[in-house]
Amino acid sequence: MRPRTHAGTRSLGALSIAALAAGALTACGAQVDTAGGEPSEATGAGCVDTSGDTVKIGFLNSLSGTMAISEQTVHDSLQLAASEINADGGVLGKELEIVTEDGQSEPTVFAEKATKLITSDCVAAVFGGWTSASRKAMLPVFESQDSLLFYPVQYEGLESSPNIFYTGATTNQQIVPGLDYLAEQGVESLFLVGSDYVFPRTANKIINAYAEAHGIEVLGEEYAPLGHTDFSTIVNKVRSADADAVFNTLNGDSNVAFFKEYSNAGLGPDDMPVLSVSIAEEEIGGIGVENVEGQLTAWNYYQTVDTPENAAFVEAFQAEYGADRVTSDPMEAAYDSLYLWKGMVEKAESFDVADVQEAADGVSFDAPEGTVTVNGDNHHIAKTALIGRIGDDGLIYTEWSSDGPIEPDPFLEGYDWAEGLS
Amino acid sequence: MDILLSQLFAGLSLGSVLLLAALGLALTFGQMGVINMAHGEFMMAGAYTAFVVQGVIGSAGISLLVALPLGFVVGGLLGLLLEATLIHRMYHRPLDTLLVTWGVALVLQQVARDVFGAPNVDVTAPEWLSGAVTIGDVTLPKTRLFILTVAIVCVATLSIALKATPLGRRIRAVVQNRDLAETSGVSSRGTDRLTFFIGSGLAGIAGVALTLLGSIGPTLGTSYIVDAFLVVVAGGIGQIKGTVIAATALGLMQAFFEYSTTASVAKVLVFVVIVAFLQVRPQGLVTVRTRSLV
Amino acid sequence: MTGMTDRLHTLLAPGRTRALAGFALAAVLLFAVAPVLLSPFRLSLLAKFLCLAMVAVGIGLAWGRGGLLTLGQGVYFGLGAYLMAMHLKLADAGPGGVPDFMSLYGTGEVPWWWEPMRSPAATVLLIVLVPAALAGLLGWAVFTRRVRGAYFAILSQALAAAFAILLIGQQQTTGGTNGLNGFRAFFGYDLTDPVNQRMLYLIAAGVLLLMVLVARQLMVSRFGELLVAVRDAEDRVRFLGYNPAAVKTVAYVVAAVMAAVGGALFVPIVGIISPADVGVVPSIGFLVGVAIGGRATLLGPVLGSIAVSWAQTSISEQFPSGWIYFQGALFIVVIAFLPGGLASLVRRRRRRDSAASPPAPELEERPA
Amino acid sequence: MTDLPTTTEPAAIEPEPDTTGPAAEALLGTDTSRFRHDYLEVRGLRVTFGGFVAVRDVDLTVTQGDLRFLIGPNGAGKTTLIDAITGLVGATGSARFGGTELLGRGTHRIARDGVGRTFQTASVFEELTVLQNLDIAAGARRGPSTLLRRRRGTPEAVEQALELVGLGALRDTTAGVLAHGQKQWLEIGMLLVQDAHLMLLDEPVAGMTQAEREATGELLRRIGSQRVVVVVEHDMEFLRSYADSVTVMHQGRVLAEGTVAEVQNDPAVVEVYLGATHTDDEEA
Repeated sequence: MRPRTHAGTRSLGALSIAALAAGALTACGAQVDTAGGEPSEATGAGCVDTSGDTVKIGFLNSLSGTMAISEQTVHDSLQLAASEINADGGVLGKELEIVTEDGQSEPTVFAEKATKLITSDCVAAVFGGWTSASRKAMLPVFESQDSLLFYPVQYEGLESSPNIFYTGATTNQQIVPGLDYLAEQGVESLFLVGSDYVFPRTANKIINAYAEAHGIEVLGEEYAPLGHTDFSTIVNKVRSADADAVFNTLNGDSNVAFFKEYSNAGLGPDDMPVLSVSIAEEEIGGIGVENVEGQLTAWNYYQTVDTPENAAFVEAFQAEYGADRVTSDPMEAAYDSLYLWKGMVEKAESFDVADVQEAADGVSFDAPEGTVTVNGDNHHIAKTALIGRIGDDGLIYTEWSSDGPIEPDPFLEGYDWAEGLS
Repeated sequence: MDILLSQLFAGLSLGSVLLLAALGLALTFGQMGVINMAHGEFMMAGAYTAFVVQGVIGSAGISLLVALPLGFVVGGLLGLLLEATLIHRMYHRPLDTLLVTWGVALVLQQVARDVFGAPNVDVTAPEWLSGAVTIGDVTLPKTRLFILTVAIVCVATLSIALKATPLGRRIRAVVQNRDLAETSGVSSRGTDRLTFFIGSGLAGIAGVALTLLGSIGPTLGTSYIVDAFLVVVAGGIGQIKGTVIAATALGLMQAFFEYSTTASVAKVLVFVVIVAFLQVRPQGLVTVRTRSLV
Repeated sequence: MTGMTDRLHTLLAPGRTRALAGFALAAVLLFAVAPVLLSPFRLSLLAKFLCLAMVAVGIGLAWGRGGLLTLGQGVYFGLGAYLMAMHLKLADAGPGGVPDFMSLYGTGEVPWWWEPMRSPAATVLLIVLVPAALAGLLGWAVFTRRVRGAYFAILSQALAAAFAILLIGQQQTTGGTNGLNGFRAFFGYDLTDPVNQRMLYLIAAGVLLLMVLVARQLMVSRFGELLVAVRDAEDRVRFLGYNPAAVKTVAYVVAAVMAAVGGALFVPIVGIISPADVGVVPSIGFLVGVAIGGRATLLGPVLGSIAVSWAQTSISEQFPSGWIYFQGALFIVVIAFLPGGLASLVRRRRRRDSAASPPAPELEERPA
Repeated sequence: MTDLPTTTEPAAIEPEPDTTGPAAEALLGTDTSRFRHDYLEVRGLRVTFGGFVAVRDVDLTVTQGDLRFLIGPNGAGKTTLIDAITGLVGATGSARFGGTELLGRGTHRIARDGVGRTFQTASVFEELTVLQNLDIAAGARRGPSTLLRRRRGTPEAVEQALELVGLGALRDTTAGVLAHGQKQWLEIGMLLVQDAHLMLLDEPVAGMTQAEREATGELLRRIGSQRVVVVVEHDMEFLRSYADSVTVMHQGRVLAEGTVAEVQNDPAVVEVYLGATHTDDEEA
């Protein structure tokens, strides 16, 4: 990994000397040599202090900017989990000390703040991130600093890092079951609508491959720029294609504009159902229940899931943040992530990154969604897929569920039709 | 053929949305030279007004009709406040108004986030606007027809007000020659305030109308502000006519480009067309020639 | 007697020694003090701020001196950054290799316009040439048609919006919203190595100082005087037989190249470039520091930009939403009430003892 | 002078005024023969804004040595005429100077052909010093390498102009703080170093004190003997003192032309001036 540290330093120095005032640099060059003789492995997780009664962990969510809408909710449920754990005696007897940083909805800020949390605050693990861009930006940081990130949102798969635990769904736990469900319902043609970024593009690649293998016709594939607000043209295209169903990977505000247009144009779940993978309970209020009632979603958790753990989770969450608040899949996945980390640490009896990685395999947690288990190979979580239908109260009710938890398969290696996708 | 008509309507409808967003700017930027980046946030304020009104009144059918004039007043008052505190000292620095109002926009967005919460909220469309009118195979959503109507009414009212009322004559007089108007006894301070009030109020109306189409959140305005300015610039300042034509043309272009390519490409293409167009006509579509150094 | 004092004044007072001293002080601070005092994390943060400050130097020249309110510097920053990022991706992939994201999300083939970036020399060249060519073409076209003031500002903003949308839409070749990231090496040197990170900081500091020197030379030269003249009375300059479009284009191109170089260095230091760093909002963000520091001064934009970046990082650590209010308030207060920026406070004091002063910060041209 | 200026041959060049110092001599009197046959010839010039005709079929000839004043009520088209000649607004017809057609060319190219103008509101570069103002005016033909270097010393022409317009002591003063009259002089100085052979001055003495007017008048007279000068002016007393000939414009047309006395007695002119209040349209 570090082929030519010393030579590198000197040559880079020479390079800058060529460009700059030589005197100032020569002085510094010497300094750099002494300071940087040994590249230290220990700048990262090595500085985690576990000697006291507390241990620091970092929460890194966008609390400002466009993504604050979604990420604030994740932050709330992380806080809930942390206070529950602390009330219950902490982790390995140490109280959790939370360091909160704001990702400001910008990937570069996520990278910067992740570095800060790891190297300056010396946290044992970081929880957060939402967009793929923010995760991609943080990944090199966690790998080079050898620290841990718990990422709580369903995503496009095709990734696996020893330093990241993915507690949301990968594609074979959300997209593929969604398609299975539609195929089961006799859907023979699909129209794909998505925002123009990595998740929808990748999801639609998978959908196309699946459709080809299963005799489903894809009648159209449309992308709208993030934040796009005028969907009349796209809805016109959807209408004239007249598919059996629409697979919707739109993100954020665009869903509101899309569904308002969709229902205003007289389309509804009866003539052309829409299966969405980015609309959770949290978003339904903003879209307006009347516009999405009866439409389908694919997730691993709904507020209505009937488990004792969920009842307790919803109750605790609403007690903390208000009875009008709803819980959603990413919030639950974030809540789980803290407990899963706790499980790993307690199994390893150590906060050390390598020990935690070692212990991760098989750690499970009786989550609100049901029991989830960490896959030690790819650091994803075995989860049950749930197809839901949006009710008139704005909550989502399970319509169909997979036969037990699905093992995560981020590269879709277990699916013949997906060959060549990654 | 049907799809052609559908797209034609989609374009006109998008044009009417852009027109609503740009009409107020045509006054404040076109007539007064103030580059108000907070115009989008005034729209947002209008949208939240609709949300609050619905919460108070409850009935969706009436609340929309109440929210429209109320949105005008809310937007207008915000504009008035902005004019009185900041803008009035900056008429000789048009470019600086852009930056100041951008700061105002940032603050207003965060205020909305702190007051109404980060998640988007929804305004229910009234019963009489749900569904669509179908002519042959062409479907025209009623909400879009309504917005088209609102836009037409706003343009008509504004042009009549500018042309036929003493108030409008005062506005035009000050715009055309501030010094002359002042020596003729027109209070330019008062007229400035009034113009800004009306321009910002129109943003409020646009915001209320937009609740029928999209989400209501703190960043509602930012999605429209760049387009709205382009409409005014392409239309040429000083005349409502240019703004109307430019908004319609932009809407149609976006709709047809989007139909034949993708939404992203269409947006880029529209920008390119406008830049190219301004090469041909740097002063926009409709210009009022003055002797001053343009 | 008076002649002597005058000569002394021209030698000493109007900036020459002061500038030299300031420059030396800056060099000492950047090269000697900061690396000792700051932790590696803070140092690479500072390196990032320095990259943003490079954009500010260019804006100070184009906007402060030239009156060109460019709301689209993100485009040039992004061009430089993406060109550099493309090179780093290709270099990581090895000779003939395909960058990881292309095989994951794209066709698995490197598009033709990526190929030149396999060569380090071509990359460095293109980082300067591409933005210069684009700014030159665009500037010349727009300025000869006398698109100016607010029109220019709005056009440049639309350009930034279009550029960001374009980048997002071409995911298979630009990485879309994810942008380009995960670089391992910078011209062959391991980026995770703290020593190399420190060298990157030193390079950024050196390049910034170099840019300040270039900007200073342009400002004190006849061109600089002409630029101010164009800003304040473009038509008057035209009636003297100059083509103001040429003057403006030069300033615009210089600003574009500075932004591009800033972007190019930003990439190895921060480790990522994405459309979120080049669109409308970051483009306006570049102006904050410039306005606050003093747009028409030499060092104002640099110091202002660094101060604002620093404030953003430290304030948002304490109060997440506080930063937004703070930034908004700064913009409002400084521009409305202190258009010359903080530098004008300093100058006001200085003016008493210095007869000849450099051009004071200006107000914008009056509307037509 | 009984001849109408349109038909006058260039008058014999007077010897340099005795008041002239060496600077004026250097700047104004260097090569009189070079400019001997310079004249401005405007034929059928027409400017329209939308449907409104601001300048209508104007013919005008001004020769070197004939200090021409252009008068008329507000909106008569005087400034628009100057705008057209200097390329600021589009026009049809013809305007030739020194054998070159000016119409249809870029403003800065017209300026390089030796046409200079001032503006109603003194427009100097307020942020720059007097010296910098003049230096810029003198430098339109500088190459990039000169431009990118710092100014060292003062170009000779600039030095002479400083002396001529009496701003030598104020050379390092910011132009913005000059008194109004000084700004007007600076503008004239800029025209001189710019080497303009056709000078179009828009109300050069507006707002000046009596003493300043006289000084300006003398200056214009000296310049007028060497270059083609057209002055737009409202001040009748100033006009009577210094004008060689006068052109009266009204509603975009040339109403009358001749010596001061001729024009003053022209009934059409008298009527326009007495009835000026109700024909006074707003500016085009």
